[in-house]
Amino acid sequence: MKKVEDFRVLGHKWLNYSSYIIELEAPEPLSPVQPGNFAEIEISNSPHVFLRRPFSIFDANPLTNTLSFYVKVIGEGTRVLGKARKGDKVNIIYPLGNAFSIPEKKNILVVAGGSGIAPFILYGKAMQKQGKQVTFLLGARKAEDIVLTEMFRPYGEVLITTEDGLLGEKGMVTQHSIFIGKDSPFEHIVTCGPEPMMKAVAGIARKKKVSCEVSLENTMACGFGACLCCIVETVDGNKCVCTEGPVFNINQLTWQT
Amino acid sequence: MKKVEDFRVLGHKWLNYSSYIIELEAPEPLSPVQPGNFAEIEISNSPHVFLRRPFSIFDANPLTNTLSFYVKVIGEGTRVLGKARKGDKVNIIYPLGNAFSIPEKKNILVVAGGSGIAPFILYGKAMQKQGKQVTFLLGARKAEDIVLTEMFRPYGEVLITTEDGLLGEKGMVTQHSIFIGKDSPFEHIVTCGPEPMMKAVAGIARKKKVSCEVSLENTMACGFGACLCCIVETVDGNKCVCTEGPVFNINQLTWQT
Amino acid sequence: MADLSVSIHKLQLKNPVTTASGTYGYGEEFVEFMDVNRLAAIFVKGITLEHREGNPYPRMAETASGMLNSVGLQNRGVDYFIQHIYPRVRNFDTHIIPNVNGSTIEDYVTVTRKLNEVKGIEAIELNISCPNVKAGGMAFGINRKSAMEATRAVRDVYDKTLIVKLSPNVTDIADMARAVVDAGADAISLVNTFLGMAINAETRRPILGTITGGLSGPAIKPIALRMVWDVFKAVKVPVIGMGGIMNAADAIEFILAGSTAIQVGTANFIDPAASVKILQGVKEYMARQGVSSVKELIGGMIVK
Amino acid sequence: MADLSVSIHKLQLKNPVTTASGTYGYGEEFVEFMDVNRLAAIFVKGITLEHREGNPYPRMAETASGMLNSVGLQNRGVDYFIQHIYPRVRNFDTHIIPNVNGSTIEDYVTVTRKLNEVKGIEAIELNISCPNVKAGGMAFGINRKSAMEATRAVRDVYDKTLIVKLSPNVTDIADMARAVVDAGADAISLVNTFLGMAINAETRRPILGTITGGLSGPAIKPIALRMVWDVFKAVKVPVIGMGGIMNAADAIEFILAGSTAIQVGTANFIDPAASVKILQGVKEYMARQGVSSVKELIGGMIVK
Ligand SMILES: Cc1cc2nc3c(=O)[nH]c(=O)nc-3n(C[C@H](O)[C@H](O)[C@H](O)COP(=O)(O)OP(=O)(O)OC[C@H]3O[C@@H](n4cnc5c(N)ncnc54)[C@H](O)[C@@H]3O)c2cc1C
Ligand SMILES: Cc1cc2nc3c(=O)[nH]c(=O)nc-3n(C[C@H](O)[C@H](O)[C@H](O)COP(=O)(O)OP(=O)(O)OC[C@H]3O[C@@H](n4cnc5c(N)ncnc54)[C@H](O)[C@@H]3O)c2cc1C
Ligand SMILES: Cc1cc2nc3c(=O)[nH]c(=O)nc-3n(C[C@H](O)[C@H](O)[C@H](O)COP(=O)(O)O)c2cc1C
Ligand SMILES: Cc1cc2nc3c(=O)[nH]c(=O)nc-3n(C[C@H](O)[C@H](O)[C@H](O)COP(=O)(O)O)c2cc1C
Ligand code: FES
Ligand code: FES
Repeated sequence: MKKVEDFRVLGHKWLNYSSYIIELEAPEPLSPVQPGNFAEIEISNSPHVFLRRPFSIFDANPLTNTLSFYVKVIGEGTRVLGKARKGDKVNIIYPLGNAFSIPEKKNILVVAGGSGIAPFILYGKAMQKQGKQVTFLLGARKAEDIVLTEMFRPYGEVLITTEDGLLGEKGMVTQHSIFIGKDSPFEHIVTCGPEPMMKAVAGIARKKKVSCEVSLENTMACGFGACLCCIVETVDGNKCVCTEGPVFNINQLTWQT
Repeated sequence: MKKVEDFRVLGHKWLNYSSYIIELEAPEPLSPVQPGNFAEIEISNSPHVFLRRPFSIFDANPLTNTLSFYVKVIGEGTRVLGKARKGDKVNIIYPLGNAFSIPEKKNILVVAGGSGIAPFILYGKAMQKQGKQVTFLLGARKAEDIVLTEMFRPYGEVLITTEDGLLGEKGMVTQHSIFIGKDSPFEHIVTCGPEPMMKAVAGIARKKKVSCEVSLENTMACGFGACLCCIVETVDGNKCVCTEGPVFNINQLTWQT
Repeated sequence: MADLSVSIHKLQLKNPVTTASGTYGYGEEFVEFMDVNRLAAIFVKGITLEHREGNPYPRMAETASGMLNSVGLQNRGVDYFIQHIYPRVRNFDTHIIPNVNGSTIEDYVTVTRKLNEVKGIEAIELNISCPNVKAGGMAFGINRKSAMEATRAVRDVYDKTLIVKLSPNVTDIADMARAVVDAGADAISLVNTFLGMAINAETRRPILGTITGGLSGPAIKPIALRMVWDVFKAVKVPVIGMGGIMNAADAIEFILAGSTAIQVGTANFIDPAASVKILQGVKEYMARQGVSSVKELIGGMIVK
Repeated sequence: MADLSVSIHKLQLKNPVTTASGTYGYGEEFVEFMDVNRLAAIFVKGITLEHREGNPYPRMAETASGMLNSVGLQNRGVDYFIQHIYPRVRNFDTHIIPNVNGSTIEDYVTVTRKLNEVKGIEAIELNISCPNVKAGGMAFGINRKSAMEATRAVRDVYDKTLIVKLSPNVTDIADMARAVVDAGADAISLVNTFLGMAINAETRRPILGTITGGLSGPAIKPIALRMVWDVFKAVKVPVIGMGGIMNAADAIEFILAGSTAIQVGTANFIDPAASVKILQGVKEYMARQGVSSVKELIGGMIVK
C-alpha cells in the first residue's frame, strides 16, 4: 500500500564530507518495503526546491517503524535534508517502484558505484534470508567516498575499487580482478550507480552470459506514474522508471553493449 | 551606514498565540539605529517567501550588538521567522528609513494599534533621554492582544483600550477618554498601526491642532529606494515610504480628515 | 450545505475541482492516495490517433516554483483508450474527459468522431496548445485562423460539450478565445504550459531532450490568472482555469477571476491528494465567507 | 586573467554584467552595499518626456518565486534626468544607459533627441515593452508594425548604440526581434516583464492598484531563457538577456543561450550586492571551466 505520511526525523549519521544516513520514524506501522523500492521525499524548507526528491530505501525496520536513507549531497535538496533537525516533520511517499527479483541461481554479485550503494543493504538482507551468497563490489573515485563497508559485511564479502587506488584495487569497478577470465564465479549481477558504470557492468554480464538487473535513475516529477517524465527506452517501447522500474533486467533495455 | 549582514538568532520570546520578539546578534558592531528605522529580513527557509520582509526595529543594544523585532504572525514569512532556531543565520539589511522627529513640545502621546507598538520602545527611550513626557495609548481588538505593557512603563504612562473591553477602556483607541474635551493635554502625537486607526488619530490631531507623525506601512520589494513600489501620495507628489518614510508628518500626506 | 455545483455548457459538475490533463494519469494512479470520486472530472492525458512514444529522455527540468516537461503526448492512441483504458475508469463517480490531440485537422476529427460514440464521455478538451510536439499542437493554438479551423472541424463532428484548451504563448489571449468561441467552442480551458527552456551551466547542454518544454506550476500562476480574467471578460462561455493552482486560495482566485471550474495540475505530483484538499478548502472558504453557491464567486473579483 | 569584455555594437562593456532598468534606481541607492564601478553598465529607470507620478498604490504583489509590479514609469522627466540626475552619477566608472519611454512616437523621439546630445551617454534602451502604462509602452512592443515605427523614428534621431527592449507578451519573439533589427536596432534586450495579476482571495480584490502588473523574478526565467535563444538564432545583432537572473549559474545560462551581456533585475531587491556577486561567480566559472574569454560562451549551448 502506497502511503503519504509525515515522518519524524530521528537523526543523521554523517559518513563523510558529503553523504549521510537519515533515519525517520513513521506515524503508523510501516508498509512492507522490498529491496529496490524508493520513496519521494518532500523538502519543505528551501526556497529553491519545488518537487519531491527520490531516494532508494536504504533500510526499513518494521519493529521501530523507521526508514532510513543513504543520501549523497549533490544540490540544494540533499543539502537541506542533511540539515533537518531531530523532531522535524518530513513528508514521504513510499514505497514506490518495483523490486529486485529473487534470482534462481545462488551466487550474486552486487556492483555499486557512488550513491548506488543505497538499495543494497535491504537487498543483502533479503538475499541472505533466501540463502543466496552475495558479494558486494563497491567502487568510488576516491577512497574517502567508500563508506559503509562494515554495514555490508554481515551480508557478504565486500570488494572495493577506487580510482585513486588508496583503498581496494585501483581502477574502476569494471576493472576489478574478479572480472578477469572468461568464466564468472557469479551467476547473477545486480548494479546501481552512474549510468556509464551500469552500462559497462551490463556489458560484462552479457559477455559472461549471466543475468543482470540494473536500478536506474531518472528525472522524476511525481514518482508514481502520473507524469510520464521518467521514461527509459525498452524493447517494448518507453517504460516509466518510477512504476515499471527502477529495476530493469538488462534484456529489457535497448542499451548497446 | 546601511549594512547587509548575517545575524545570529539568540532566541524568541512568545508574547501570545501570535506574536513574539526575536533577538538577533550582529557579526560586528551595530550601525547606529534611530527610533522609527526598520530592517529588511530575509526568510531563507520557506518555499513560499521570495522577497525580504520589513520590520520596525523594536530594540537595539549597541553593547551586546543585538537587534530585536516585535513580530506579529500574519502569513508564511512571520510564521517561519518564529520557528528559526538559536544559532540560525538570518540576513538583515538595516537601518532603513527615516526616524521620528524630536518634537519641540514636551507632552507626547504615542498611539499604537496591533503590531504598531513595534517602533515605540526605541522611541520611548529616546524621548526620555530628551526629557520629554510620553504617554502610551495601546489599543487592540482583544485583551489578549495587548502585550508588552511592562516594557513601555519605564518610559511613560500606559493607557489601554480593547474592543472586547476586557482590559483598559472599552472601544477603539480613538474613543479613549483622554481625547474627550476640546483641549489636549498632549502637544505632539505619534502613531503606528492599521491605516484606518492612523487616519482617525490624524483627524483628532488636526482637530486639536497638535502636530502628528505617523509611521506608515506599504508593500515593499526592496526597502531601500530602488523599486519605487512603496509610494504614498503626499502634497509634494508620490514619496517612497521606505526612504522618505516610514515616518511622515500628517501635513505632508493627502489624507482627508 | 453550500451548493458547489457548476455547469460547463451541458456538462454538469458536482463541484468546480477537476484535474489537468497529463498530470493525473487516468485517475488510477491516485486511488491509493485519495478518493477519486470526489472530483468533478478528470481530464485524462492527451490522446492522439495513433500510439505515440513521446519525446526522448530527459523530459523534466525543475525550475523556480515550477517545472518544464517535454513528455510529448506519450499515449497508446484513441482506440486503445476506448477499448482498454476507459472501461477501467468509467466507473469512477466522476466525469472522464479526454484531451484530444492531432498533428493534422483530420487527426483531431478522427479522434473526436471516435470519442463522440463513447457512451459516458460527455465532453472533450481539444488541445490546440501542446508545446511539446513538432507538428500540430501549439502550432494550431497560436494562430487565430488555424485555431478556428481546428475548432470548427471538430465541432462539426462532436455533439457534446466541446472545451477548447488555449495556449498562453500568444499576444492576445482574449482574441484567441473569441475566435474559438466563434468557431463553436462551448467552453474554454486555459492555460496550457508556457514554452520554456533550461540549461545546465556546467555541461552547457539543454536539460531537456527536446531543448524546450512546457512550463507549469506556481511560477506561471500570475500570468495564467491574468489570462483567465482577460478571457472571462471577452467571451460568454464558461472558462475552466488552471496554471499553478496549489491550494484552495489559488483555486478561489481563479474562480474570482472568472473560472467556472478549475484544474489542478502540477500540484498532483507534489501532493497526490492536492485536488481533494483544494476541494475541502474551497468548502471551508465558502463557509467562512458565507457563500451559499460557488456560482456567486465566478468572476466575482471586486474591481473598485 | 580571463577576458570578460564584450561589445554591444559600438558600446564597449568591461564585463557582461549590468543591472536592469527600474530595479537599480540610478545606482546611487546601491553605493552603500557594493562597488557600483564594477558593473559594466547601469540601465537606469524608465525615463519619459514629462514628469510622471506613476500608478496608484499598491504597486507590488509577491508571487511564487517572483513579483508583480505596477510602478508605471514614475520619474521626473528627461530634462530633470539630464540636468540633475545624470551629473550626479556620470562619474561612476560604468556606463549609464537611459531607458527611453513614451506614450507616442513623438515622445520617444523627443526624449531620444535630448539624450543624443548628452556627452557620456553612449547608448539608450528603447522600452517598447512596459506593461504598466495605459498609452504607449507595451502597446508598441506587441505589434510588429508599431514596434518598427517606434524603432525607426528613434533610429533616425540617435547616433549611438540603440538597444530595443522587447516585450515577452507576444506569440513570436523572434519575429519581433527581426522586425526591430530591420528598423534599425543595434541590439536587442529582453525580456521585460510578463503581464500578470494577483488577487487576495479573502478580500476578493486585486492586489495591485492597477489590477494587472509586470511579473519578474526567477519564476519567468525558463521562458525568458527560451526567448533569448529564439532571438539569438533569429538576428545577428547582440542580445542582452534578463529575466530572473539570481546567481552566476543563471547568468551563464543566459550567456550560453545567446546573451552577449545580461541584466540583473529583481535580484537586486533581495540582495543589493547580487550583481557583483554574479560577476564574481562568472569569473569563477570561467576559471573552473578554463574559459579564457567570455565571448566563447555566447550562444555556446551545446545542442548535440
Ligand atoms: C529512483 C531513484 C532513487 C535514488 N536513490 C538515491 C539514493 O538512495 N541516494 C542518493 O543520494 N540519491 C539517490 N537518487 C538521486 C537523488 O534523487 C538526487 O541526488 C537528488 O534528487 C538531488 O537533489 P538535489 O536537490 O540535492 O540536487 P539538485 O539541485 O536537484 O541537482 C543538482 C545537480 O544534479 C543534477 N541531478 C539532480 N537529480 C539528478 C538525477 N536524478 N539524475 C541526474 N542528475 C541529477 C541536476 O541536474 C543538477 O545539476 C535517486 C534517484 C532516483 C531517481
Ligand atoms: C516599514 C514597515 C515596518 C513594519 N514593522 C513591523 C513590525 O515591527 N512588526 C510586525 O509584525 N510587522 C511589521 N510590518 C508588517 C510586516 O512587514 C508584515 O506583517 C510581513 O511582511 C508579513 O509577512 P508574511 O510573510 O508573514 O505575510 P504574507 O504571507 O506576505 O501576507 C499575509 C497577508 O497579509 C497581507 N500583507 C502582507 N504584508 C502586508 C503589508 N505590509 N500591508 C498590508 N497587508 C500586508 C498579505 O496581502 C496577505 O494577505 C512592517 C511593515 C512595514 C512596511
Ligand atoms: C507532465 C505534464 C504533462 C502534460 N500533458 C498535457 C497533455 O497531454 N495535454 C494537455 O492539454 N495539457 C498537458 N499538460 C498541461 C497541464 O494540463 C496544464 O495545462 C499545465 O500544467 C498548467 O497547469 P499547472 O500549472 O497546474 O500544472 C501537461 C502538464 C504537465 C506538467
Ligand atoms: C519594480 C520594477 C520596475 C521596473 N521598471 C522598468 C522600467 O522602468 N523600464 C524597463 O524597461 N523595465 C522595467 N522593469 C523590468 C526589468 O528591467 C526587467 O526587464 C524585468 O524585471 C525582468 O528581469 P528580472 O526578472 O531579473 O527582474 C522593471 C521591473 C521591476 C521589477
Ligand atoms: S516520475 Fe512521474 S511517471 Fe515517473
Ligand atoms: S520598497 Fe523599493 S522603493 Fe521602497
